[in-house]
Amino acid sequence: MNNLNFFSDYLIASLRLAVPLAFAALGGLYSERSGVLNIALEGMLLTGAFTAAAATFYTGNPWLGILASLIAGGLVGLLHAVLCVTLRVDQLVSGLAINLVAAGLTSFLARLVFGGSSTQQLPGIGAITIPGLANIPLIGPLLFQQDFLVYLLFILVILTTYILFKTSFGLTLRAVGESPKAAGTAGISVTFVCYIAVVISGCLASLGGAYLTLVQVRFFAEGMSAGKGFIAIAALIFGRWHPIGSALACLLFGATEALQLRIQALGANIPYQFLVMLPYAIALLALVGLAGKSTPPKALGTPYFAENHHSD
Amino acid sequence: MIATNRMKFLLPILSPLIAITSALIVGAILMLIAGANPIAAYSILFQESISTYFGFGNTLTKMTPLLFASLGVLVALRAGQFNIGGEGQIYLGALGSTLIGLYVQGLPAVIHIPLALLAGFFFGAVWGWIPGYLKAMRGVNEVITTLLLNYIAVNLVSYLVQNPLMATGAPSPYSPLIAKTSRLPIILPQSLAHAGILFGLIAAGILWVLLVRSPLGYQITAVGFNPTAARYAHISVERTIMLVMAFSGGLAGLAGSCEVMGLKYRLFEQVSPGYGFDAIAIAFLSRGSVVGVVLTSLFFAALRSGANVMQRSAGVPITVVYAIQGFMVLFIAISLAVEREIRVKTLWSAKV
Amino acid sequence: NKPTTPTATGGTEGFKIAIALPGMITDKGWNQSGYEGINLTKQKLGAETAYVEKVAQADQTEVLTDFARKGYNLIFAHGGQFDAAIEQVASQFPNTFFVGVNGNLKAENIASLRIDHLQASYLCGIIGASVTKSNKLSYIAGEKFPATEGELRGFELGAKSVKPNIQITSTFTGDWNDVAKAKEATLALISSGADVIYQWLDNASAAVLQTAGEKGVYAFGNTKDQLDVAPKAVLTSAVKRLDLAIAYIAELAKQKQIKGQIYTIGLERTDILSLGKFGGIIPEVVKQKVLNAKQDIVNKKIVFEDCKEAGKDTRCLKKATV
Amino acid sequence: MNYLRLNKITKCFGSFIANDNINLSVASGTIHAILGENGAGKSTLMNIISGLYQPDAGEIYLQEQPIKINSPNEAIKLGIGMIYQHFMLVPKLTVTENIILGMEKTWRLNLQDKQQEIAALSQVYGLEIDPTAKVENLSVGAQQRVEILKVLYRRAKLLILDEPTAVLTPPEVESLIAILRQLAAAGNTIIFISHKLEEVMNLCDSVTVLRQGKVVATISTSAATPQQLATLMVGREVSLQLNKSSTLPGEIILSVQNLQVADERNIPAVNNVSFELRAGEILGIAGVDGNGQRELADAIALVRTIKQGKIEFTPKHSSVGYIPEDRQTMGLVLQFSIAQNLILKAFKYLPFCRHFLLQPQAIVNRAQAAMQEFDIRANGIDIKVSQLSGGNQQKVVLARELALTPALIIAMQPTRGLDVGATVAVQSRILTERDRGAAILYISNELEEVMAMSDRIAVIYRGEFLAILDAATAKVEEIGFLMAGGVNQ
Ligand SMILES: Nc1ncnc2c1ncn2[C@@H]1O[C@H](COP(=O)(O)OP(=O)(O)OP(=O)(O)O)[C@@H](O)[C@H]1O
Ligand SMILES: Nc1ncnc2c1ncn2[C@@H]1O[C@H](COP(=O)(O)OP(=O)(O)OP(=O)(O)O)[C@@H](O)[C@H]1O
Ligand SMILES: [Mg+2]
Ligand SMILES: [Mg+2]
Repeated sequence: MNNLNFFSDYLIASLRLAVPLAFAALGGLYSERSGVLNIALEGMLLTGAFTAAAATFYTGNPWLGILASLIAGGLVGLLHAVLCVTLRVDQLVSGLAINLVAAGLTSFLARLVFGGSSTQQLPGIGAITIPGLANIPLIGPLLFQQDFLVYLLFILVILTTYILFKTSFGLTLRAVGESPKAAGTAGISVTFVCYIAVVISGCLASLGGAYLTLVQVRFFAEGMSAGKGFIAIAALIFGRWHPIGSALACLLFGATEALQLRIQALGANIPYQFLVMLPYAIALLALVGLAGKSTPPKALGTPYFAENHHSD
Repeated sequence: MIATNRMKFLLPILSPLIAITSALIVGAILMLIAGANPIAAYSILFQESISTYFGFGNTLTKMTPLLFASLGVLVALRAGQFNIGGEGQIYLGALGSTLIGLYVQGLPAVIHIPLALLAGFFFGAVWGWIPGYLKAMRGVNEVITTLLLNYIAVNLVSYLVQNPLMATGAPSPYSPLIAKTSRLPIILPQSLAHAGILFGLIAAGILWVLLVRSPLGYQITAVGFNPTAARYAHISVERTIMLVMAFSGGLAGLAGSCEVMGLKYRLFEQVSPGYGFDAIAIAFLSRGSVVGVVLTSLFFAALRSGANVMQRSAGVPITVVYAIQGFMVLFIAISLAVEREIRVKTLWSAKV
Repeated sequence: NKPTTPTATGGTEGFKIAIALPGMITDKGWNQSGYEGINLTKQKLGAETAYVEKVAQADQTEVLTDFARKGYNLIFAHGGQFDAAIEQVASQFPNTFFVGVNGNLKAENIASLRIDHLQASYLCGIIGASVTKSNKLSYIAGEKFPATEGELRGFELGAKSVKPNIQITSTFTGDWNDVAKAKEATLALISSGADVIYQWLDNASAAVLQTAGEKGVYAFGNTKDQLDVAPKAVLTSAVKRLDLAIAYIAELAKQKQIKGQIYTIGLERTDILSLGKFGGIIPEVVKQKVLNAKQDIVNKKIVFEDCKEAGKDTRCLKKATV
Repeated sequence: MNYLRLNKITKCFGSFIANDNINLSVASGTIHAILGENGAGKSTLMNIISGLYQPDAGEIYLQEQPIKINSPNEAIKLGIGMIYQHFMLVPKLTVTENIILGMEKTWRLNLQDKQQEIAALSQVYGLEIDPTAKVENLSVGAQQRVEILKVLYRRAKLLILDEPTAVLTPPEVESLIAILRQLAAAGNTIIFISHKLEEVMNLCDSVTVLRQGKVVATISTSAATPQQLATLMVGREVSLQLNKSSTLPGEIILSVQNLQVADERNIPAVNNVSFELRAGEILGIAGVDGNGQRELADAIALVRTIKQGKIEFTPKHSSVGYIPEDRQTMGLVLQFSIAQNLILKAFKYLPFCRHFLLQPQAIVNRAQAAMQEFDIRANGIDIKVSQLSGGNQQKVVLARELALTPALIIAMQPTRGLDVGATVAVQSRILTERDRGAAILYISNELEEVMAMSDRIAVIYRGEFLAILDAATAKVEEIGFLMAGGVNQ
């Protein structure tokens, strides 16, 4: 067994496991930075996974699959926005309800769409190798021999950081999430900003789903999001609602998951349940160790009424 | 004026009815697509969840864990804490009661049952206290810690029932039967409905008194509304949060206890099929009211048990059942929001 | 408007069969095979059937009771995890027959239907050990319970019968639904040097086989003949026709021949437990060796006995050398 | 020419009419004051002009053109800028970010450029500010400057300032007044709301008085006296005079030695403070906001741990009444009713709690008595305090804190934002407590108030007492000089 290869494999696996989480966490970031709680990430991931698979299945073109998942995710985001922002439904309940509906509908439709051929391998999107750079040991395969969605993720993490802190949209977004009232009196349409943010949130989270079905597994299975949306929320909080922090938190989850799978693979004599819980335990310890005081955007979870004096 | 008054009266009944009907209509469409008969399905749903003896028994059985867990969420919410960890606390509670049921023998039921319940409460409380402590003393966000502790609890119980606690010869990981004296009696003969629901209702009653009539409830509510003002009034916010989180976890733990002591009589791998998450929806839909929680958990239980029967007896695919449940929650949440809006508007226009 | 008279004989007319499944009927594995079984009985016996999928453990008792109360004569509970609930329910319904698939119970009205997973995985172990280059085999499943442990044990015994020092590792993902994690687990196994993988993963099995194909290692199909999923990677499949097994038990029940016993079905019922098509790379010698071993098992020249090893109950190989 | 004219503006909240048929004209280039008691409807009216609220009836004319203002954004476009009573700043953002918020039309923010622009703007108007500072770290005075800059940055022609001076120190008020004059001279029109009649008389050209949502008078300030305005506001004769009797201080109640206290960020906020306070004595603490007053008050009230030094009460365990700086976040649970707020400190004890249960009757009795005694105006004891006006909220705090006849009272900014009537009511009540024999620590950044109330005055600067003076002989100039950090000669 080649140690370098093993290690390089490990890094790549960590990244692969982190990618869907990071897309979802990044999605959650837009929504929550605008003050709208997003427990619906799980449902959005699942929707993205299903629509990407279904569209690819019909058309044979994974790019259309990605497009479809973006649209579907955006629509789920729109639904969440209508519920939370316009109808002022409790944001937590809205998210939970969307998760339930998504779980039911995607399974229902999957049985209609895929029928007997549900595990037939879909045409995926292949890796794009960046010549030269890809040959660097360790780093090369990790960073320069990935598929489109991973590059997109790298770009999105940086872009989101830039947008959030260097653009007027980002400034608006942060202001709305911190103090919608102040933002409103400064001439910003709080409702509009929340809508945009939550729709973006749906699009990004569903890209995470598309990654699952078009890159990682290459077919759709019912319930395949398997709690990743919740882990993404944990990562988002852990990363203190910062794009890079959240992405790193996802990477921590990915890395411990990959690690525990490797410990099992190497035949360590530890009951597997303890290994399966490792990522969560490590996250918990890290949170405690870092004295992880993580304050959410101030207006998170509270609907905005323009004509209200005190938020009670 | 009269019209608005009647409106005010009808609204709380009308709006959930509209919501439920809409969800059922969406469900009917899905059923038709899937080739099932919606009318047959719905009559079964209704009959089996409320109007038949055994169906009602099933509903009560489901209501027990939902009630306990959502009371737990509710208490935490009162103090401004989001306890997403009901699931894990249920597992721990189940474990606690199992240990007493298995390893303490020879007690009369009047002692054994309370002792086992107490153990369940205690185990759940510990699992709730940890995030409470971290939040109060270290400022760690409780949403994430309770969430992470869920996964740890589930795997911990899985390990235990597969190794030290596994019954000999079992083809699947579960513990031996707990002592007869630690089992909750059946309250509707022949059905599955056990005394857990009575304990649940008693707990709801106690909680109501605690929250509405006791100084502790006042203190919890004050901390939930405005921790700064509470601190200025010499209330220990930290202690209150830890106490409430432990209490919240303890209540969820009792949900697990009842599953073990009243339903399965042993510890098993999948103690909760998501009761902890349903509980969050229940508590939020009830808007902090204990009575609301009792009614909403009854509704959720009826839905869950009725939905199971729809699948069994009318061939409705589980996927449709899930979708209907989702739409129910969604539409009820919407109806509550719309109702609130209407109420505010009529109130405002009433005297202009 | 005739009053319905309860038929004490329970004639063939009103024969009703139900099955409770722990997972989704579309999982291409365990649950789907149970679902297909019940459909088969409907076709073959004209029985009235019903099924429930995704039965949570908390709902098992309710589901079984409800089926029994609704007058189902034969109820399959598809998975060992139902045993506890069967035990709880069966005594209340003496006229209903309960069958625990993979279970371990027998009583007046309880039977268990078991596929001897270990026999097939033993054969796969022989093949695996014969083709491995790294001398490292692995087993992967969603959860650890006696059936998966049994299968792992058979795989190990088979492999060690060829190469006593071969290394076998196992991975459990802890979640049958998490297809992506299952695939990562496979990659982790491959990266740690394993080049033959035996999987029991239902939904995720296709992903495992495809991955093996991509990475140039070998794998076994499970439950269904999965050679077509990844023709280059799949060595063969442990084909378990649970549908036929269920139909077989149903037929016994209908003919009132079913007994409260454990029905263990092994390789002797070629229609139910067998190896699937062989992949192209298996040398003829190995094929022959496997077929011989299979014959030995059928002829009881090779038996697997209960035994203790390292303090744990398991099963050991006993060759009846004549 | 009228720059702004309101015609029959009406606004209701539910059944409550906050603005009733309001007519108002503001001439171009003038400074127009709006006066009225707490809850008279001033802020509501201004929120209508700034687009935050929509009127139920009536029209708005800007330069005699009828306009509709559907959102704050439209108001901004029309050149209307408002400085809200409760600041509309985002604490987590920097000064620059707050100022340009909502104005930036380009995608990329060029913060560096913007910072320079804002530095230049602040220079022009003499509003000293660090453009890169986070707003949450600024003193209220500085936050006020940010609000003004925000309006100026938007090139507002009509400026509305809702109680801008409530949180400013005297020098800051001076400079604000200078700026407003300068702006008016440059042709801007200004609406100015304040409860301080002196300021209104001093700054404004004309004044409109509101009472219970209605306009009761519009007059020119040159033709009015403060007494007359107060009478118009309240609807009856009011005394603006405080009756402070002279008493002899009794025994020492509080003794503080070498006190050192840190703030939230663990930076020392109070240093080496020592003093004694006697029964029947008011020690005023004058100082610019943010010089350690809050930390000092918190420490003495035992809600903040001290780093060093000693705080001694005689008699031991004597009760302390604390009126904290911010009634809405520290003093009250806004979602609680008046009755519930009144027992916030005593709910565990008799008579409110007996046999482990709260005693509703005792609570009701207490609330009714308190509403009577403190003249808390509300529709009953079950009204949420969030629905009370600031003055009445303050009276609830007062009623609770004085309930146990405390030996020591700490009052921090107790009249901030209150109307004249409420101010006098609160101050007289505190004087009554002094006469009863309570020792009182009176903290305020309004110099005149401190001078009027205190027997001795301590000046706090950067967490230290620069001097403790006798109120009878102290000079305003001297204290003002010390408050700015000057050293006593
Ligand atoms: N959002 C609201 N909802 C309901 N009622 C309101 C609301 N805002 C104000 N009110 C009512 O309108 C009245 C006028 O309030 P407003 O804020 O205009 O008073 P104000 O004159 O600015 O008082 P102050 O001097 O204390 O600032 C209040 O007494 C209150 O009852
Ligand atoms: N949701 C509401 N319902 C009813 N009245 C309200 C509501 N929100 C605010 N008010 C009332 O509006 C009035 C003005 O509120 P505001 O916050 O301006 O208080 P205030 O009297 O100016 O006190 P301060 O200036 O000290 O904060 C108060 O009487 C307040 O109680
Ligand atoms: Mg006001
Ligand atoms: Mg005010």
